[in-house]
Amino acid sequence: MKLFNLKNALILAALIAVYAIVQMTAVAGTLSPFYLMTLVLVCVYIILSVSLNLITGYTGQLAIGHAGFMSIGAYASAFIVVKMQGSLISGLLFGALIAAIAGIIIGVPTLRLRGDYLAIATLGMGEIVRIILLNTDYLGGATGFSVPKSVDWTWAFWIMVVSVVIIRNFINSSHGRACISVRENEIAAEAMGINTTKYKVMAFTIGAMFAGLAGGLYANYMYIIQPMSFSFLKSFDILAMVVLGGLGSITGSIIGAGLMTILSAYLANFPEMRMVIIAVLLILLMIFRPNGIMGNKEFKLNFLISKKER
Amino acid sequence: MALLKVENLSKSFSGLKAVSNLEMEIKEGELIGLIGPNGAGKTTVFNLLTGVYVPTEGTITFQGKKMNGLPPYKVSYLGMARTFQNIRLFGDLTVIDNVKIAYHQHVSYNTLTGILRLPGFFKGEAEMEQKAYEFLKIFGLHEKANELAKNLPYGQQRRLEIARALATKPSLLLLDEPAAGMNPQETQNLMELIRWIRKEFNLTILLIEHDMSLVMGVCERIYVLDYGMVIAHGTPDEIKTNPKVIEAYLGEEAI
Amino acid sequence: MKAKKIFTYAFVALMCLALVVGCSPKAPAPDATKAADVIKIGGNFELTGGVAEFGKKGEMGAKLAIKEANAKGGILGKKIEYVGADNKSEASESTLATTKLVTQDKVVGIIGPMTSTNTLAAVQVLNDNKVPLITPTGTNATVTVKADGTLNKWMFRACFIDPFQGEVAANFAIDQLKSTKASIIIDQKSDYAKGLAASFKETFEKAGKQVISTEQYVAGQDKDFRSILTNIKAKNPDVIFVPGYYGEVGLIVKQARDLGMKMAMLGGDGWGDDKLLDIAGKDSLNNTFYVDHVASDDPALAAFAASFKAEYNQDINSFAVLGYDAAKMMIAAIEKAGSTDTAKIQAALETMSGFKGVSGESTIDPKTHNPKKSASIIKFVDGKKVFAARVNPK
Amino acid sequence: MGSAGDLILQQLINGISLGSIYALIALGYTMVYGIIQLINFAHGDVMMVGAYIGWFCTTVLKFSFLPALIVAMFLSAVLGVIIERIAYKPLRNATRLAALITAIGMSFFLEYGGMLIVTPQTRTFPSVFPQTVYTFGNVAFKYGDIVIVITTVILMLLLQFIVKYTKTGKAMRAVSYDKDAANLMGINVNNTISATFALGSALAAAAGVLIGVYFNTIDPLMGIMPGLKAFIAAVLGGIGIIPGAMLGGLAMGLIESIVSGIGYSTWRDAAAFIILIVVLLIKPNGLLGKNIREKV
Repeated sequence: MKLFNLKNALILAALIAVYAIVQMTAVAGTLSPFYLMTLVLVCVYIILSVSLNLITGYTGQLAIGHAGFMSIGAYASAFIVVKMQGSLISGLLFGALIAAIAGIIIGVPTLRLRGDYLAIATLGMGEIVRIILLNTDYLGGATGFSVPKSVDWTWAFWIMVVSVVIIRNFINSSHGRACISVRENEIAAEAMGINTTKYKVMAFTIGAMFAGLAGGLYANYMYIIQPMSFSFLKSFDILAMVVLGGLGSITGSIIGAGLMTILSAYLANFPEMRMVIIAVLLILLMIFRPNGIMGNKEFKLNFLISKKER
Repeated sequence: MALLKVENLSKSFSGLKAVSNLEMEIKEGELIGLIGPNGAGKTTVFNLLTGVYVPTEGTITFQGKKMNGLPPYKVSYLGMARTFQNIRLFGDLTVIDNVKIAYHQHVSYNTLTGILRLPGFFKGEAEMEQKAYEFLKIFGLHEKANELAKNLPYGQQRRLEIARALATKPSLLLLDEPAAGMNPQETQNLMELIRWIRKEFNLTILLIEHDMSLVMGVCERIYVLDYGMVIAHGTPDEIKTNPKVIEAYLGEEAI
Repeated sequence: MKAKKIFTYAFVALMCLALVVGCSPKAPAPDATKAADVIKIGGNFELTGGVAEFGKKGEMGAKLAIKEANAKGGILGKKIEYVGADNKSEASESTLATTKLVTQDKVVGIIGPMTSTNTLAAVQVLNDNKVPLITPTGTNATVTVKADGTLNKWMFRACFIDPFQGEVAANFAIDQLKSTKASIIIDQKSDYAKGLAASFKETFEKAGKQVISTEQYVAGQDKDFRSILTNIKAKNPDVIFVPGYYGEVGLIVKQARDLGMKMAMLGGDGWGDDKLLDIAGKDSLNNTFYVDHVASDDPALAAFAASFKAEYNQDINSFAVLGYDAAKMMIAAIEKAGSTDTAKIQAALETMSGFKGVSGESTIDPKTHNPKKSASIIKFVDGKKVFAARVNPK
Repeated sequence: MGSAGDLILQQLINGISLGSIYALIALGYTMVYGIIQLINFAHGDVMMVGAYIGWFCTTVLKFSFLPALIVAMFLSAVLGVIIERIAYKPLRNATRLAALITAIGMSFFLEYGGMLIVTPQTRTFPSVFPQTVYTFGNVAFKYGDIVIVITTVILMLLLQFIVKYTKTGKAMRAVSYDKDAANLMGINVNNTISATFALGSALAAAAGVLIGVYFNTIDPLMGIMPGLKAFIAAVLGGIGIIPGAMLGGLAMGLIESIVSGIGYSTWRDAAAFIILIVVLLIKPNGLLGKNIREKV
């Protein structure tokens, strides 16, 4: 176990390559702005789905209010950038912080609930946040809140990478294993000295924080945010990405987010049929791959390395 | 001084008394058996001791500290560990991860160190890996360290439960029917293993068991529970000849 | 097990393929000559989501205008091609849809969206890419003029702005209905309703009258308004201002009458759909008034209604009318510019005057990009729409 | 001017007729949940389909209220069974989340498939009831209010009868208690689950037709919010428990009209969620839910 090994070097090289290809084609104008926009959104949704996976896939807490945290982050960062004339980075950090605090406030009481009761309680919390925003004219109310675009591909991509690495590192640490033990068997985890409430709240808070960060990116990229964009249907979208990719698989979430976002963009050419096609694909995928594309496995580059070692 | 002292312990579920006025005292280093017919309340006693249930009445004193109403994880911190009658492993995790999770409370690095992959993380993980491996080796599970716990055969799952409980570094180990479903040979091996770990780890053990040969073979003292009450306690020989026990429990089997 | 693995790899491969295909820069159109033969006009409408009903109607209007123009031989000797995009009734999707239309499909102008928020979401994209847009019903003042007073150069609209309608309604209530106490019922999700309500309230109160209560509902979710109406009933105003859309307005009027509330009710152009009559019933609609673009017996309107019915077998409403007018205005601008150069089209729109649409004659104010056009007050009498008054813009 | 008492009474009447409709939809949610632990998010959309069938029957086929209601209930029951067989049955042994996502997919499919077929425009029901309004002092209610409440009560009694006394009903209870044991006792689990979907969907269709007739308007997205609220109602009462759904539905209706009544119409939906969360924090299994302890 080392920080600098062949595998990590390969991954880093691949990331730099992806970043550079997109950046160069975008600058050269060969990559259409619409595709670039889609790719930035893919980054945003990867952060959202990986962070929800931490809560639902790894810690086993069915939460469907992720859009609520996203909206908190979006509005908090927009508040800093627009109303306080703050920098983008301070806006993003503030958004993540406020979302994390909201995560604690919401998580502490509701995480005592189990299964579907937790699901409906988190859904309710998300809707309450939306209704509050709808009634806050200071932040634009129903009309929406205009935010200048300051996020670009570089920001979105590297923040996404850092977020995924942080969540992955958390999961692959002793504290992450503690979270997984809650999912596997809460009673046994508790008996083995795991403070399950603490780890549930911790996972929930970290998840909320990254949802807030993603919301901040979204707000500072999409020109305008409105409460309607963060309804429970958005939470469903994110949950669908997670389940589609595979609960308990980070690479699964990345694939799920990428697939759903790109599919939606591709189907923009068929505006009438788009939602129907997405619905049918969702049903078919679940029927034929109920554990998601990746199951709970990770897509690993090991096979590349082991060949050399053999 | 008694390691564990239980006084007047009672628990009722919506009026129904599952355990009533239980008195129990366990000294350091002892190996005690808890027996009784089905539904006598043995597992309920374990659940009360480990904090899964909150007692209706009575006190539990462990290492001189009163510990009524403490949540299970704090009970674990104090040095009491258990296994479960219906196996509760972390099935989708590897065998070694199961043990590492139990060792979590002794690990030194914090969340941030883990996320940032600071040197403390690598040190802590290496220590965990090594300790977990040692525990597995004791139970002959080291060759299966990277298999999923749910894929182990039944007997090995039972042993993994004990290994996991030991990894919390307890001073009192509660074993809930450790030999359930094992054949006589396996039971025999388990008996020796229990004796050995008691010596090696300087443990006190309380075990629930149905298999009389195991209980009579290893336990120094036995408590007999029926309808949530202690009907007898003493050495295996005393229990064997106790008429109340024969009537309530052994008698049943004798027929 | 093996089959599963194959499936996984196949899926990952498919996914990568999708990424490559989806993101590969679009090759220059192979039939570049053919592309030059058509003029592309984009439509960014709410085809799915909460206000799909309005978006769909607007799109039908726009498509009809384009079809009619093509039937007359097109413009500048070329046919017009309509390229549609769906914004799911959501601002960020509107940004995406606009980006797609402008950068992928290379349209010379955009019609839509129907709501101000979704239109605002397009502003920056159009500024960056210099393509004009006409929103049929984006009524919020900030769509064309930012809060700090700067003009959004590429944004135009075919409708009244909120303050005008609210003012017209308030003055009508004061002068004609002799009202002194008003209640307002607004859709909390709609900036259109909020905008109208705000200017109504301002005008009404400036005249020394009183707005005694404001109640809110959520369009698209609520069908039962009896609770808020019961509240209003207890306060007994002499007029209720309901600046919503016909779907909810019809229910509000009907439920109010059912609760025994007989006072006058007043609304904006969102009332302009014959469904209102079906929903509320002709008896309930007596003593109700609304602000519309043209008198209902205007011959141009009747002709449009007939051709709309022939095309889609549906009735017109203000969304269809304004969608049609927006597209017609865009076509007129392209003709006037004599070119598909977007800057010239923008200039043509900015100086458009005396444009004759189904919703009346309008002239674009170059300072605000708002059309100057007169409003009519329509009154319901036993299910018939009767022209009550005409109000000219200041 | 109405006195405060009249005002409260009027709001109670408003709340009860709205709550009856929520209760009808909530029943279907709760029955399906009780038997296969699936949150059937497509349930509200089945209600929408039922409303459209009712609309078709009354406007195109010129049926009167009762035949239209029965046809809508029957066809929606068939639809419910088809949905269950195609989309949910293959996932019966999969994770519950997979089934949940399928339900969400099915919901989108019905909404947007419906939008393609019937277009997004609002449709209006013809008046199938006399538009009589009864007033007592300042309190008013319509003929339609009475029909809603009576229909709901009859359907609920019928449901209670089916669940308690018929063979299918007993099978349903057995399957929801223990699927494997029921199977061993010779109960056809698949047919029982289908019967549950049929019953739940029929009730939803009845609610759809009632909404259509009473409020006069229907559209393809009409199922989303009542569906969500009925789900909240079911959870509020204790999901899986039939009387709980009735209680929850009525409670939701009353909460909404009371919150609007005291002048906070903006916060009405938020209030419903807040009350739900507070109830869950005090009684984690809903108002009538039993606290089921996991055996350790």
